[in-house]
Order: sequence, then C-alpha cells, then structure tokens
Amino acid sequence: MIDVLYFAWVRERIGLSKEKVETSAETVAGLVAELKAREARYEAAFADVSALRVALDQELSDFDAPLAGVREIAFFPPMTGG
Amino acid sequence: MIDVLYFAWVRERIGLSKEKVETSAETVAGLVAELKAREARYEAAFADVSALRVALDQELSDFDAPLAGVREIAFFPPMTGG
Amino acid sequence: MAVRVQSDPFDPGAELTAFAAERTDIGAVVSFTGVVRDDGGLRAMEIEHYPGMTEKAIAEIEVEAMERWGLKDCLVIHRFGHLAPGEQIMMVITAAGHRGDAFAAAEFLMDYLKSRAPFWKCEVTDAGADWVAAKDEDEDALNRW
Amino acid sequence: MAVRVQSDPFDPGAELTAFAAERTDIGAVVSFTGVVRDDGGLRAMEIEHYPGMTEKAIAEIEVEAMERWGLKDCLVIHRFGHLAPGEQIMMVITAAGHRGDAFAAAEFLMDYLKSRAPFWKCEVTDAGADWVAAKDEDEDALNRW
Repeated sequence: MIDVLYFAWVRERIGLSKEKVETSAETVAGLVAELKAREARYEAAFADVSALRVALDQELSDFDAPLAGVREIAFFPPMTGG
Repeated sequence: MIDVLYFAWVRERIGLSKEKVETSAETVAGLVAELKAREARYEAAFADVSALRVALDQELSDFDAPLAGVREIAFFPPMTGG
Repeated sequence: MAVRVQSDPFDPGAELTAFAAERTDIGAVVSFTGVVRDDGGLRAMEIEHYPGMTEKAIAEIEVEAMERWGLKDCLVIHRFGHLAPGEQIMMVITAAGHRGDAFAAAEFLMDYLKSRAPFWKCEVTDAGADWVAAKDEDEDALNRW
Repeated sequence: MAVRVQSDPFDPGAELTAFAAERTDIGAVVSFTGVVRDDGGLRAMEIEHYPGMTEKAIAEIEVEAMERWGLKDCLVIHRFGHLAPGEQIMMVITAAGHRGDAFAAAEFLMDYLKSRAPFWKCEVTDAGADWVAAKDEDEDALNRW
C-alpha cells in the first residue's frame, strides 16, 4: 500500500487530495499507467505527464524512478511559489 | 573668488574644511598648481591627484575641467559610502 | 536559519527588526518581500502547499545558500491559504559580511522558491479561479546558479 | 522616491513597514541594510559627507534607477557622524512589479552609493583612526550597469 497525494489542478481533476493505492507497479510510470486505466478522471489528470511533477517521500523525482520502499508519492503541476 | 572645500584626509592634511580662494586659474589643474605652490600642507594633500576626486558646483568632474563660472569646488578622496 | 510556513499574515518590518537584532558580525542584510499584486480584477490569491515537503524543501535550499555564500543567517517565511491584494505572500532575509553575498543568496533563494518549493498559486477573479502557470523564465532563472 | 541623509539612527523594520503600506500595485520589495560590522577591535565608525552634494547625487541615482527598472518607488537613507558597531549605516528599499527589477535596482543603487555618493568612512580602533580606502572591486562593480 502506498499513499498517493494530489495537489492543485491534479487534485481537482481527480477529485481527491489523498488515497491509499495497492499496486505492484515497479516505477512511477507503471503506477501512472495503472491509475489511468481506472477511470476517465485519472486519464484526464495524467494525460500529459510532461506537465506534471512527482515527489517520492517528499523529494522531487522522475517518472522512471523505482517505487520500491516508497511510502508516499505525490503528483502535482510545476510549482509556483515565491 | 571661489569656495574651495576639502573632505576626509584632504581636509585633515590641509587643516581646513573650507576657504575662499582668489584665483585666475583657468582649469582645476591650474588651481591645484597654485595651491601646491602656497605651502607644504597643500603640496602634501595634492601630491598625487590620481588619488583624488574633484566636484564642481557639487557635480563630479575632472582635473582638466574649466573653472569659468564655477562657484564651489571640492577636493576629496574616492568615496566610500554605502 | 529558520523556515516558517503559515497561513497567518506576518509583518515584514517586525521580521526585519527581529532578524538582525543585537548582532555585530553582520555587515549586510537583504530582504525580499513578495506581495499580492492587483493587476486589475484580482479578488484573491489562494495558495496550496504540500505540508511536510514544503518545510523540508525550503530548509534544504537554505542550507545550500548558507554554505555557498557563507551567510551569517537566513530566514524564509511563506504563507498559504487565502490572501487579498496588497497582502504579503512571503519574505526572504539574508545576512552576510558583505553585500554581494547577501544579495546573491537572496536571489538564489527566491529563484528556488519560485520553482522548487511545493506551492501552487490560484488567482481568483470575477471570471473564476485559475491556477497560475509556471513560467519558463522562472525555470531558466535556476540555471544561473 | 525619497532621500534621507541624517546623523540620527533609524529603524530598518519601521522603514520597511512604512514604505509599502497600503499599496496594491507592488509585487516585489527589496531592502538592503548596511550595518557597522565589528571585525575585531573596531570601536566606532565616523562618516563624513558633503552636505548638499550628497542629497543631489543620491536623488540623481534614484531617478536613474526608477527609469531603468520601472520602479514603483524607492528610498535611500544614509547616516553620517558617529556610529557604533552593530548600528545601521544605511538602507535602500526598492519596489517593483516583479522581483528581477526590484533586485537589480537595489544592487545598482548600492554600487553607486559605494563609489559615487560623497561619503567617507573613518574606522576608529584602539590603534587610532583610519580612513577606509576605496576598493577596486567597488569601482569595478559599476561597470556591470
């Protein structure tokens, strides 16, 4: 089980800020493929992953990063702080 | 008659912060030559004009600038503000 | 070195005063304050963030700034939640022996906060609410460091 | 746009608060505060200036900064006379729509104040009083603008 978090318009499209997901995916991209296969709202949120960023256990990472040992994964658009 | 002002170590070497000078010099350099001819303390203050700056009527200027119409001239070392 | 992520307003002047109080080893203090600018029609700015990661990401950026520019101290305050035009969004303060280091570190921190700290701004106007798009120039600004 | 040349101390925090009060057209405020740094043994700093020219020179530099970076406002405060270690020497504040302009204008104003505003610093230690020599790097800093 992995905690999956969504922020900003990713959260709005999926309609959830957090969920627990049972997955056997080996990489972030594998998890994204599983989520997209679920429902249209996931398909819409992950349509263009180049417009998204991902953090593994609160560290910025990549879509081809392995998921082994990860407890928390977050998907969000590019940050706009400051 | 022209007001001549001295600041920082130029003032200390000459021992004056301000004096009125009667001069027929046409340029700043001409006035400096007249002052140096007066006394050793002026000679000491103006020994190396490359270490000095000059302002004419409160605008930074050069040693070869003309004195015509100038009411106030100031000599000082490079500024160290900020 | 401190990080504060909060929804409450803060007073930039009071922060600046408190920051450098009673120290004689500092020669230069630079502050940056970001304010909600009303370009016309903006009713509010809503800022979302990633609790936990935000504080961690900012602290990491601060450690890097402290080391690279030999800072004596630095502070980052960043708000989240509902902000009205004219309100302060965030503040960075850096202290160093000399001005060049204090300026460079403040600009570095700002550039990283813009693109690497997990905040997302949403602008609310009469026409609705829009997520602010990240700017290429902000991403490019990171390349100078 | 304002210039204040004074012997009295000032409160940087209070100045920053007053500067940007009640404005919604400003997105970025940068401040620089210069402090008398005690490198060991410094008892006081005495600052001499050229009354009249100082205010004029700073106002000219401010006009240039306002135009070049489209500032919304700027402020320069610079003290003269006797200062103890830890006391504030001077302060620059700039306000602009965006951070890049506010930072660049503040650095520009600082570089010009260092080498073009008629102030002279004298450091007083137990060994006596010494006029601070102008640094080549401060003169060189002007070339970037």
